[in-house]
Amino acid sequence: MAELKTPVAPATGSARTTSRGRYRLMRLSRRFEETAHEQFGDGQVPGPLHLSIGQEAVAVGGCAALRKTDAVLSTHRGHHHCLAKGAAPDRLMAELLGRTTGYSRGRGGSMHVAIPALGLLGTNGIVGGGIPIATGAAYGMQAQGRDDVTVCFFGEGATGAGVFGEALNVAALWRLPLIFVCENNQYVELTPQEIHVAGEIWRRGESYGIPGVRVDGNDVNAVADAVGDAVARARGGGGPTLVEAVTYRWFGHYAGDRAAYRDDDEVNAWRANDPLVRAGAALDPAERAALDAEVEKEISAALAFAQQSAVTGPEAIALDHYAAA
Amino acid sequence: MAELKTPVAPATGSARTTSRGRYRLMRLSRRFEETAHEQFGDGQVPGPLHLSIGQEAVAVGGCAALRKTDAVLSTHRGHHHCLAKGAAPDRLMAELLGRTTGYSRGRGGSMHVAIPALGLLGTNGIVGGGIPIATGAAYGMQAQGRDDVTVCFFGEGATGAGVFGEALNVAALWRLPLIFVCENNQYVELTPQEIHVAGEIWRRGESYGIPGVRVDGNDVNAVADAVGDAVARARGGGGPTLVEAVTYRWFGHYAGDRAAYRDDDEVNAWRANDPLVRAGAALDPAERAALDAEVEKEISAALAFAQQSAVTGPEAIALDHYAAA
Amino acid sequence: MTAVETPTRSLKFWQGINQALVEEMERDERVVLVGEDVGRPGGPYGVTRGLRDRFGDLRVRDTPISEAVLVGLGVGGAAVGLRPVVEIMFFDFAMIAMDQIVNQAAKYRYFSGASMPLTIRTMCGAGGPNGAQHSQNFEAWYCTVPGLKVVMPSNAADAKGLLKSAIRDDDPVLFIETLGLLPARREVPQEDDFLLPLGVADTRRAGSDVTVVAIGRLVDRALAAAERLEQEDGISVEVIDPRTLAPLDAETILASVRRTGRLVVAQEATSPFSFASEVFALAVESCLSELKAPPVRVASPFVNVPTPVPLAEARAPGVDDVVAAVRTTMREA
Amino acid sequence: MTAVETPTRSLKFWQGINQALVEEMERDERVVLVGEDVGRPGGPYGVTRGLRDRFGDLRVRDTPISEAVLVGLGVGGAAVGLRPVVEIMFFDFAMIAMDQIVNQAAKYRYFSGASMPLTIRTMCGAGGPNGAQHSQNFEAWYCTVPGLKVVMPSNAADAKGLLKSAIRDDDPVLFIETLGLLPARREVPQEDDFLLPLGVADTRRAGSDVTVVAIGRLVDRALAAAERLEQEDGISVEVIDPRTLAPLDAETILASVRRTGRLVVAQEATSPFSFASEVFALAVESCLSELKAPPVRVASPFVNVPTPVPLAEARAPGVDDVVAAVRTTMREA
Ligand SMILES: Cc1ncc(C[n+]2csc(CCOP(=O)(O)OP(=O)(O)O)c2C)c(N)n1
Ligand SMILES: Cc1ncc(C[n+]2csc(CCOP(=O)(O)OP(=O)(O)O)c2C)c(N)n1
Ligand SMILES: [Mg+2]
Ligand SMILES: [Mg+2]
Repeated sequence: MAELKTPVAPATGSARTTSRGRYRLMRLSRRFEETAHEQFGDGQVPGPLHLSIGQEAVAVGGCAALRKTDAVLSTHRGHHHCLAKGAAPDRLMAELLGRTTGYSRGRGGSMHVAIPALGLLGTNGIVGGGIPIATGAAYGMQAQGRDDVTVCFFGEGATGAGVFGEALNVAALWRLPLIFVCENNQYVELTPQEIHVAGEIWRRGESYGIPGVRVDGNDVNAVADAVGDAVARARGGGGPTLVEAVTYRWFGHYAGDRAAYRDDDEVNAWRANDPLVRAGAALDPAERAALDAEVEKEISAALAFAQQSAVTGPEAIALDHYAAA
Repeated sequence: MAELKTPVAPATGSARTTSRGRYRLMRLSRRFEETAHEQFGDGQVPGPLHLSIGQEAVAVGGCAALRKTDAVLSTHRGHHHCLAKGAAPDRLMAELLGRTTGYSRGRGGSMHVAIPALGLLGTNGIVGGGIPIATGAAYGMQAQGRDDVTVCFFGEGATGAGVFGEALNVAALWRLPLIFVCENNQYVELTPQEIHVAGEIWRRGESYGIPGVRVDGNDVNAVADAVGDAVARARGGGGPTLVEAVTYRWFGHYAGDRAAYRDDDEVNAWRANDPLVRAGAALDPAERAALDAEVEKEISAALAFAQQSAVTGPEAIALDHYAAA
Repeated sequence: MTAVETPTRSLKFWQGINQALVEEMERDERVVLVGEDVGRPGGPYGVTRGLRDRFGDLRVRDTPISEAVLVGLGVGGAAVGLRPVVEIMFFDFAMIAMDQIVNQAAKYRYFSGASMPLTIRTMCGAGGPNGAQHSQNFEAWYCTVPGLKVVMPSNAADAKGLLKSAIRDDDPVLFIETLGLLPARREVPQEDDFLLPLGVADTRRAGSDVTVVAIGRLVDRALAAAERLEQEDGISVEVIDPRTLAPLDAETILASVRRTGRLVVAQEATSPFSFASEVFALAVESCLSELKAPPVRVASPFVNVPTPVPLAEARAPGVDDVVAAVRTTMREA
Repeated sequence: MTAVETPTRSLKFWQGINQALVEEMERDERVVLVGEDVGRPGGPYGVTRGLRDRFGDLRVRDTPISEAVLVGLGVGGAAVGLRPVVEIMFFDFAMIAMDQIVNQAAKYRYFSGASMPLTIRTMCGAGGPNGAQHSQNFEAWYCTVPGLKVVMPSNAADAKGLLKSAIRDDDPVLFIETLGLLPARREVPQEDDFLLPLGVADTRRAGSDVTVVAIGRLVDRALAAAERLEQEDGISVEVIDPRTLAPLDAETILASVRRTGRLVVAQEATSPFSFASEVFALAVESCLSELKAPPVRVASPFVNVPTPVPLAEARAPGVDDVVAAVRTTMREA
């Protein structure tokens, strides 16, 4: 094949492979979203906001083994995936706040972030919309003879979409370097997963010959191990894997949804099982505090960057529809 | 619910439940298609013809336990399903020959036959197109409190379509009275099933909690038993079943396709495993000969009926697009 | 359209929809409602609230995120005797069910001779901060499909009367609601059985100088523009809301254009290959000699819908755009 | 378009496509082809024959019947550095992949700023005994989508030159082939690298009385009609094939209409909300005062495509219909 578009980068290193690194990234995601949530409350987020608070371990663990040239497909609830794949908090915050410095010039908001240079091929407003693209990215890597892989994140609700079955079949047939990571946060918009999912998601690949595993999605190391095994297998030509990471979304479907459809006991039990606290327990408190302080700085800087950037005006609407002639 | 549109009819009786009846229906289908094939060769079939010769046991066994008020969804290769569900050979032949007396006025041909009064909700030109409709028919029966069931026939190629996974999930969740019958005839248009199907089809339902079974699709009684069990379960509220019936298409994808992509040994081995001969073996030769003679008469009459019917002209094109005002 | 003597009540658009559903489900047990979040949650915007409690969860059914099978539930359900109402949350998602809508539902009668009493409800438009994949206006696509009807009401009363008729119609009807209109109020007749016929345009305002054909969210804007033009310029604007896009009531539109000689079409969709294109085509085919000035399209620019509401609103055509378009038609030739 | 000195060869339409694919795959290893039966079988109609043997089964890949993922293979493949050509067997099946085409591929640049060099090839029209679900002409739908380009060649030479350009284009292109044209021959330039630009109409025949804009299978029919009209009526007909429908070369069309004052649009699609509607809209917006007669649409009646070829042909517009339409425009005011 022709030369690669993006040269193969070294693994991203300690940021994702050490306990420190994982904790830090999870903390960054948590604080990023808490900050965005506050901004939303202040009327500063001109778009919908789907918070992943409580689910950080899935993104950080799911990206732990990835290189820059590996691809990730994300969903409507994707800040944590973006940050875990290397998105800059400042530009991401700017996007949420509708600023010209945002990744999509502040026109797209959180469902339309795509940063191809980082291998982040998109959050998505269409449930399941990223699954065919992930299949194509994995095919592209295979066809180019690269040993890169694609990780496709999706919610348990997306398993109801036809593209999921199509993709399992194609990925299995072609032994694509594709890891399906179902982030089962128990709710699908305003209804519980029981309305949406028959049987067991992690077993959906069995009849295609795809290995499946269910992991504790609030344990970043467990997720990293499961996805890491799958990534290693995929890089070696061993084909796809389906990982179901069981977790919980602490907040409503979108910022503003009070989530009255579930009871407090359930929420509280899951809050007590905080993946961030669990990840932090591996660190010594002083180290953790130092990291927290670092993150705080980074988030403040990100917010300041966003706030100091110009609000995107109507002149940006027409840009980026076709290649410049 | 409101009264039923179609009153519940008694089971169709001996036509499908006795060895005689099954053999006769299979013979009818075989001779129907052989006759249609000849007509095609003579340039008398103004549309595509997808022959099911060699697969008759799946249709006859698959419809053995059905009533008139049960529904069947068929495919582009559906003459055998139509006849097994009670379509009149004369009107079906008229449809293939483009005559005004055909089920769709001779405008549709073999991919667009639907006879709602018989519960035949359609052959289909779209691979997988019948699967969502079958799900809806089963839901409609359930919502109306009927104990009718829907049988959805589809090829192994259709398992690659997203709607298959969507339907498995919904059927399992709602315990719909729906029997998925995958007619695996080993080929998908011009390529073997290995290009299309990863793993094992009959196991596709397992992770949804749907029982699955693989049967010898050339043994009409085995198919009838497997589907019959599933029908009984579905009528009793026990939900859906997936049946994979393994069979073979003797001819090309469509009349005119020489099927050069497969070798003669394979074809001959399957021809030696003729489901019609196997069904006939249960009968005494004299009885079989009598049935054959009956079928011959019925087919001759059907052909004569079709040939004596007027060729459909352009005046029919515009009919049946909207309800009369 | 409302007879003078009928008592009315001020309802929001969504309430008109809700009333229509309640009334038709009360009237006919064959009417069922399936869709994502339509049941217990009462719809993502509350349009279907109360229905599940009233009619039970077999008749008001929350589905998985499976739009193709969702429409199939309607097609198959209708084929075995139901009169289903299928809700596709956002119009953008209807694409996922396109085969079931176009190749299956719309062709069922042609293949079988039988009725297909299916209503597909969905919600279009850039009326919220939802972005490029939740705000599109592709109504013109569906108007190209033989066998399908397309309805797009602009207010609570029409929404109610037309939805009731759609549900009783024996052909598949795509019923397009408009997000930006959900909270808009209008007086809605409260007679026993308020039905409006499909395929009949409503002349919302009589006028003699210019015909403005407006749909969806642009109807109110066109009416506001007409007021302004009357006052500021003394221009008499006729505003027609076709309400049903397919089959389109061309007669009403063309009769008006023949009288006024001037035409503006106003829509939220982008301009190329749109509803406006078809109305212009009809006008030039039938009224060329009566046209006093080139018609003008009022539409969104041919770009994606941005997420922030101020940008989405900057992109959407407004009252000013209609005013400017009408003035243009008055200036020309 | 062909320079006089270039050597040409008579090719069938499908051969033009095949040559374009071979040349572009030779030229650029990033070009791959995926689709149902495109590989070993060489396509259901033989269009892709020989490619798999030449380029191997990673670059020419038979897929399962999974149209949504099939287009996704192209979107994702393009995003990681390929320049994929995706084949959707019949245009009717593109509906199943509509979300990937409209919501994903066409919006990728808008979201990311990056290129999306994806070509989607498909085959439209009522050119065979295939019936209502394999013969549809919904090209107008795709012309409403910002970010997408739509090409519809009418002959072997254009097919070749435009497909090569489509593959090199950095935006997603829907490339619509026409079943009824596959065996049609035309002289095709055999120069090293025969490229035709997207977005440029071809005036196939100069004329001064009437402008006929024709697409797909109607181009040859319009040319035949023009000959007949010249001979029988002495009417001078200009025939324009836009070739690219989006972006449409409106200038070429409108300049012609301004000269002739008379317009016919001829297409295989049905009439309402179609390509013809848009051309009429452009004409009445820009050339009202030059129009000497109402334009006329030559299109299929608004009904499904019947399966038997004689009925399908009876439904499709032919040379006679174009002749009649042109005569109508000459008679009228
Ligand atoms: C095709 C499609 N259908 C419906 C929706 C509306 N919708 C947005 S998010 C969502 C729920 C998704 O649930 P899940 O996949 O579990 O992800 P989560 O929100 O829990 O992260 C729905 C139904 C959509 N965006 N796209
Ligand atoms: C959505 C769709 N994609 C592709 C086709 C073209 N096509 C017609 S039949 C067929 C093969 C179907 O194979 P299978 O499901 O195994 O059924 P069989 O022909 O073997 O009976 C294909 C690809 C189609 N009709 N519809
Ligand atoms: Mg979820
Ligand atoms: Mg098969």
